[in-house]
Amino acid sequence: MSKKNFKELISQLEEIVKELESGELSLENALKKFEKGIKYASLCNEKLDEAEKKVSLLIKDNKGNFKEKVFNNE
Amino acid sequence: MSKKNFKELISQLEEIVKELESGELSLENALKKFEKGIKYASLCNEKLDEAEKKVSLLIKDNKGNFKEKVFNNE
Amino acid sequence: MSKKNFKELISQLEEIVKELESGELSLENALKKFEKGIKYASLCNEKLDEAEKKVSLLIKDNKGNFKEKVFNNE
Amino acid sequence: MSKKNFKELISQLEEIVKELESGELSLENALKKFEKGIKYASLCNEKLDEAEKKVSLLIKDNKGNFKEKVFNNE
Amino acid sequence: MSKKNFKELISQLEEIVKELESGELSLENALKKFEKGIKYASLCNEKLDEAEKKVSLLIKDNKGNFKEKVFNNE
Amino acid sequence: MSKKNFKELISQLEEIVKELESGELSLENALKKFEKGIKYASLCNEKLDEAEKKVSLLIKDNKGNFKEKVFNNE
Amino acid sequence: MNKKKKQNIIYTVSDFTKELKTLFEEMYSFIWITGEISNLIIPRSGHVYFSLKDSHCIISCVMFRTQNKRLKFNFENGMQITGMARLSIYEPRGSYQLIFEYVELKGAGSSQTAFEQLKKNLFNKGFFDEKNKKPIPSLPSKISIITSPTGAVVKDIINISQRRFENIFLEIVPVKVQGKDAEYEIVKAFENVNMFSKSDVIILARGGGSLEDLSAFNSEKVAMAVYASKIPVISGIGHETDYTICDFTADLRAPTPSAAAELAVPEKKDLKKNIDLLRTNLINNFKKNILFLFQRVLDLKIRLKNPETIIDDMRLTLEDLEYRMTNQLKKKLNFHKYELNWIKNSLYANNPEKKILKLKKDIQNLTNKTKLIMNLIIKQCKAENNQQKAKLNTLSPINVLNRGYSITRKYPQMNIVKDSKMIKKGARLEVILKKGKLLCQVEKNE
Repeated sequence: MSKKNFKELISQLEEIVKELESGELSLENALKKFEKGIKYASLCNEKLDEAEKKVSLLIKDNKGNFKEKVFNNE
Repeated sequence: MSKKNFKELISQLEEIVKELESGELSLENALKKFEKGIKYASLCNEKLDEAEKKVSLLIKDNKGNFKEKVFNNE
Repeated sequence: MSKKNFKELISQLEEIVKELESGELSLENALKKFEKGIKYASLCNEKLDEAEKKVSLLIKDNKGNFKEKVFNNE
Repeated sequence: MSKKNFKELISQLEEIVKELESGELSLENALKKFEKGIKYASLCNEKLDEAEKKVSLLIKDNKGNFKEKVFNNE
Repeated sequence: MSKKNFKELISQLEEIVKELESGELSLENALKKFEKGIKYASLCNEKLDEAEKKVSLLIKDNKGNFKEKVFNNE
Repeated sequence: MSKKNFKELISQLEEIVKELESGELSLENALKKFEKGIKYASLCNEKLDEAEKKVSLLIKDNKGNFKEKVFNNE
Repeated sequence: MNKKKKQNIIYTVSDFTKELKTLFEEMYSFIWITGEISNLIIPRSGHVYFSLKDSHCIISCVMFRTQNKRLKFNFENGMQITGMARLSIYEPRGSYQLIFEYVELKGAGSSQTAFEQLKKNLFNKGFFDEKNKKPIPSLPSKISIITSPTGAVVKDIINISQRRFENIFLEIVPVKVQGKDAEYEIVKAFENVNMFSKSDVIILARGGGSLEDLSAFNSEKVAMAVYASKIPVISGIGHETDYTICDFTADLRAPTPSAAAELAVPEKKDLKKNIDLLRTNLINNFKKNILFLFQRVLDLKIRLKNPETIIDDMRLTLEDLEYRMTNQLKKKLNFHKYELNWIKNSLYANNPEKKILKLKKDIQNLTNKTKLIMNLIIKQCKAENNQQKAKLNTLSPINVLNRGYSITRKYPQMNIVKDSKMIKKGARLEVILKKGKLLCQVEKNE
């Protein structure tokens, strides 16, 4: 399931919310969907966290290198 | 009998109510049906209780995680 | 005779009442029928008492369980 | 990748910025592009640093020679 | 490169100055051109220095060695 | 070159001076011209001092041969 | 030979006039002409302006004061004159005029006539042609002076020459300058000098005198000797006003012997000065060239735009791109965060708790209903039973007992005794009364 990309997860999450909103689900289905939704949401969160970490790492690296170099050049 | 899903249970419960309402049952039959109905209702309640527990668990778990994560990202 | 259900008992009782009403019975017969009727009626009473007991037992059970469970869930 | 000249790097970086600004990239793609972009930017910076070093070297070398000569000529 | 005469050198220097002034060069080209320009300018100066040396030698010779040369030329 | 007469030398020297004045010569040519000019000037000076101061008398002796005699001015 | 070429040229007025001037002034630098004077004007400058005409044509003429002073007569309109002139084209007006060097009245004395005839004769032979005149060397290494070795003339010439150029080599060629031998000696001297001397120039000189005194210099032989000389000849004969045939024939005419020396011998210090000047100019010009080139290189060097500005620009561009990229990505991340939050909120808002509560209520309702119905059923059954019971009671056969009757039944068979005969003494009987039952034993059968 973690191989789904963010967009797929979000759209499936939206689908779930709609289904839940419709009120037409059986109790068991509603429960399953809700559980799934929670799982998807947390996967999305993980993905965003990873992305953020990566970005801040890249930025730090880049700025780090840059400043160091600028410093060396003087 | 516990393998029936919630919907089946509830519809059977409704069936029982209808049969009881029809007034065509013998006392003995009515008693049996009543017993069954009560049992079904109690099964339904169990299922609902379980569902409730699960839902509140999911919500509690996830909200905790969620808030924490949002905080770190800022 | 106790294996007769409530409805049979009642209808035999009705039969007896009708025979007695006809006035064609000898006293002896009438007495016999009457006695039978009394017996039937009392059987019906027993059956009804049993049914009532059972119902209140079932209800009590159900309510007890129910409340207890509701309480635990909160 | 380091064999691309500065202009190519800058235009590819611009391309990436445009793609990111278009808002049409998936999160994963956007991340990949960003990583690439950061890499390009750091290559560009390296190239600029090199160029600056070279220029200041050329100027230093030449000014030294030049002033001396002008002085001798007078 | 030192086999180019002064005029060629200076006109190539001018060409380079113009190209750099046009602002249309890529970074790499601008660097190369600048380097070349510096080289040409210094070659020009060398040539001028040589010429000046030669001239001052000729002048000195002529004044100092004037009589000697007159003697030799006959 | 020493066979050129004074006038030619002077006019060539003048020519060279003019050419140099025009500023249209290449450095190399200007150098050559300059060298030539210096040489010409020195040749001119030589020529001025070449002659030997004397006043002679062209007369025939008895045999009809020409004889140079110092002319007695007084 | 350049005709074809020249036809293709479009001249400016100035160029054409200049070309004409050069051409004609060269061609007619020296002509003899005769005509009548008219339109004579002599302004205070002393120059003489007049026209020379014949029956068909007229030419404007001028004779400048210096030449005019030597004339032995005054100009008058109507005079017939013969004179030597050169053609001059005056460029600003595009007009031409004759500038007279020498004028004499037509029909002068016989010697004059003979002189004129010889002059015309020699002129026709080309003796006076400018193109036959040899250039005078600017720096002669040796000067031969054909003149009388005695007298002021030779002294003057020597003095002047040596003053002008101290190390000059002079050769005096002594000749008689008047008398009958003069002509022969002069001719011989020319021959000898041409043959033996390595001179660059010859000065033929004599002091002033009458026309007869100067006759040798007006002779055809001397003129021929002068003309034939391979060495250029400067004549310095008589005074300024004296014009001899030799003067016309010589490569250069000096008005006096001293002047001849001056023309033949350059001032050494002038030459030196000139050479020094040229040398200085040479050096200065070359230095100027070098300085100019240095300046040019310097200018170019200053203009040589340092790519640092390019680098700075690039840095700004790069920083902007980096900022935009990072900003965009952060925005995207934030957007996704908000998106996710929103969806999450929706998810929570739609969690199944409500549904569960509703279902619970439903179940409760159903349960209640079931109970209600069950109770109802039981009640109904009770009612039915009670009804039958009541009916049964009203129909009870025992009701007759209330009126005092009793029912007797044989015991234990319990069949009702309707006939006493059927009962023996001692038999047991049950008697049912209104209230209670009796068990009796038969004592007697009546």
